[in-house]
Amino acid sequence: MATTRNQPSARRFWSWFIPIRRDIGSWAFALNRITALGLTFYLFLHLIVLGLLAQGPGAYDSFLALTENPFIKLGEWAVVAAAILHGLNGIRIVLTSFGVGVTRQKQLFYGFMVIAIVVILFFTTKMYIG
Amino acid sequence: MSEKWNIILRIYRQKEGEAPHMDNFQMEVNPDEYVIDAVERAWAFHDRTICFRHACHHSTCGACGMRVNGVEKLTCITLIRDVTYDGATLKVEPLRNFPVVSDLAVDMGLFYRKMEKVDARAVLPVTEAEIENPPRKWASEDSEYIRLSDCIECGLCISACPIMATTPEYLGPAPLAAAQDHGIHRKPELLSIVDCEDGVWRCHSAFECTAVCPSFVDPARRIMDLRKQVVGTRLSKLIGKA
Amino acid sequence: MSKPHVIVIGAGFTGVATAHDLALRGCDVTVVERGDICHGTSGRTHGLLHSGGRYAVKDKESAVECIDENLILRKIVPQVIEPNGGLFIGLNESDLAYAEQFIESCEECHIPLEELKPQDALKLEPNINPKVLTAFLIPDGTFDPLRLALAFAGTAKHNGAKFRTYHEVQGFVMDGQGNVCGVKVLDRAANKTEEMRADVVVNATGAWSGEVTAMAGLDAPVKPTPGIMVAYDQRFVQRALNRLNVPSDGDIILPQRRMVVVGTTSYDAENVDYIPVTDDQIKLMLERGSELIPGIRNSKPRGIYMAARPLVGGGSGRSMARTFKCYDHKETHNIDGLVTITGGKATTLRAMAEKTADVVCAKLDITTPCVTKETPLLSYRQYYASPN
Amino acid sequence: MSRSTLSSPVSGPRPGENTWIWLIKIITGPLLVIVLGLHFVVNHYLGSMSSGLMTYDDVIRYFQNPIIPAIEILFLVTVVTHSLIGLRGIVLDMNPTRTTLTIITWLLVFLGVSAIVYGIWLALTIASLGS
Repeated sequence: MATTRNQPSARRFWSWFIPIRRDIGSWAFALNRITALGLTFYLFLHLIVLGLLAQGPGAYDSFLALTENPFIKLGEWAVVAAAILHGLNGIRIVLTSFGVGVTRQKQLFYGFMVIAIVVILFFTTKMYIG
Repeated sequence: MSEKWNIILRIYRQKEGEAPHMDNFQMEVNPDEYVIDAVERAWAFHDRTICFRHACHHSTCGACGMRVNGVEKLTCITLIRDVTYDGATLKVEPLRNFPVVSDLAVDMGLFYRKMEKVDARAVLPVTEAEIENPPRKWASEDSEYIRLSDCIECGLCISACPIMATTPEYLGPAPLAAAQDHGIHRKPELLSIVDCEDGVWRCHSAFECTAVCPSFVDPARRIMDLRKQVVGTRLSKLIGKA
Repeated sequence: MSKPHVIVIGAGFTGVATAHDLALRGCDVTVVERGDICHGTSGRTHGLLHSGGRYAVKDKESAVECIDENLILRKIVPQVIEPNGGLFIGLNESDLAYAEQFIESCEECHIPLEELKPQDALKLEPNINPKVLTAFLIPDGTFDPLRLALAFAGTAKHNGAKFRTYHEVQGFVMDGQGNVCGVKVLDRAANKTEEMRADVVVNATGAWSGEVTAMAGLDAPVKPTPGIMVAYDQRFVQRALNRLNVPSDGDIILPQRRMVVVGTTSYDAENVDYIPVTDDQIKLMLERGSELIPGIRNSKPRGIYMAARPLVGGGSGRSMARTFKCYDHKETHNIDGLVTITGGKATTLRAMAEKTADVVCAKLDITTPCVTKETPLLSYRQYYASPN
Repeated sequence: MSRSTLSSPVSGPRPGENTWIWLIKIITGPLLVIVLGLHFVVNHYLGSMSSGLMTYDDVIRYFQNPIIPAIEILFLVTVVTHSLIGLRGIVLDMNPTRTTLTIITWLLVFLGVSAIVYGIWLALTIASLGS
């Protein structure tokens, strides 16, 4: 007699990415998932692009010129940022999974995010001003 | 001393075969009352068709879990003062990830069946090691007293867990925490139940369950500990074989 | 010959226990409840597995019922009980004066009792009032209200009983001769009404039994007598704590999970559907409770609630007997097919069910005896194991 | 797709995940942080371009020392394993049917293996270009 509304269903997977009124852990989970998808996409793009190396200097170096294009550069910045965020959050998950700091997982997350921002700023200056 | 607030109690309504909608009830409440009292008064004086589940009114039975303003709460110990203010609305919806029987009442049958599958302990010795360390100081340490376990099977963690929202097959925080409470070494048959696709490996460390747990169970931490137990058991089995 | 069909109205302690007993005696039982299990008074008890000590002096009949049932429940449903015993403590002269009568009455009701010297009591329970003058160990205990009911309901369901929750009885179906042969029910989850036929209808609605019998034009002498209970967020004691005096307000403190529950008061009420909690009663609980356990003053309330006891018979409040009554309305009002059971304590739910089932079986000339005394109940989760 | 769980019994343990898959993901994770850190440094410091990126010749020269292709291949294997196991975890959260899961698992394995083979071939060819 109960309806099937409100039940677990994978159709509402976008709810992972909008953890409003949820705890910091869910934001970390959403952040981790978005960065993971981005990085995996970049990984295979990166492999294909490096294939140009095999076709000799002309193809590769001309592609390199593209990195001056602001959009591509921004894309690369996003990849760097995503890698740092995902990496540090991953460390938090590894630590808590083995019981280290599991009672202070929030502080761990905030701490890692501060480090992430510092490192990202460093790379940003390196990429844009350096 | 009893202050009076005028609030709008906004309740999720749904009868079988009808589309769900929200009903508003203008109510005068005492802010030091609990949310369940407001819901019960809405039933008693405003609309007798409101269905909701409640029993003990002091967080020992686990029947009155609902989402209050979007966050899972035990409505019997949630003061109205803590979740709204004078002249505002108080939105009450059923828990997520459970089939809705009607309005605020959900069917927690599958969740209880999962607790039964891991044979969750209903009563345990008072001096059993507490999750916190140093363990809470009980009145008399060396006693052999028995108390009801911390987990009151209220389902808040099931509603809050993002992974529970993906599949009904996932065991969920409370059953996994109950498995950890047993310990794989004490109950080896739990290994195959928790070391699987619907067990400890689906948890993605959102820690939502611990954020909403009203009864000191800290399921997230227990899941992490359970993972260590499973990895330890699997490795020792592997090394044992090698 | 198909099994006789019995409808039980109300899924509180009495209703689920009666369903369990009748299912064991070969009846086809349907429990009809407007809310869910323990929706009424049963849920909002403080959870005292009564040893009868509190009523030994003034209400021996219900005291004996309590101690017998206390020992049975510990055997048949241990997984919902904190069996840590109880303590009666005397704090002033009038308490000491009461001790004499208390010992005699307990022995008379065969309630096991052991007097403790104050320092021994303080050793067992360090958080009680240090000014304790005398103390008695007694076999009290506490239970989880919902799970006690679910254990009975789960076992009943396992033995074939069906549960229709969120079904509200709106009237009786009468046959030609003015006898009850069914109930008119509103399925509140689907907003549909239906009629259910039965050989016997049992009215086990406790404090609401007056309202239900009124639907058949009768009145049941039940007097809803509410009492307040306040739960605090620390487990100060392992045992149930009682004040050694004539039963009065705020003289019971019970441990439950990581809390203590302070109870209770006793006064008359008209509207049973909603009984407001009043500030003066909350203060009274804090005051009286901190006499027994001073530590309560610096703990926080975690749930304050009111529950209406279904007391039967004359008088009011404290003076009323705590025993239970079972009426076969064939004898009382010459209306066949309706039996009302009300009164009693939470602890005596099995005995109330046995008596009701005896009356129902007599009407249906079923001879199988009651076996609930020695039938262990299944896990309370069994109620959810087999869907309806 | 979500049927009512009103009467559904608790299903048997489904074998889609186990300790080893998780352990590999958890071990490759921190390993990646180290190797990726190295990779960032190399990409943004040793290159001759102003942004530090490496031109074609930089790459060839960089690959002469045989340890470099070894590190790059190790990096490739870890990152592909880690990301595809993670991706499979996300697919699991879509509650796939058994057949969908098996198909996707084999697809991911195929994708992973071909990426690794391609990467190794690429690294070796670049290393050989130099000589």
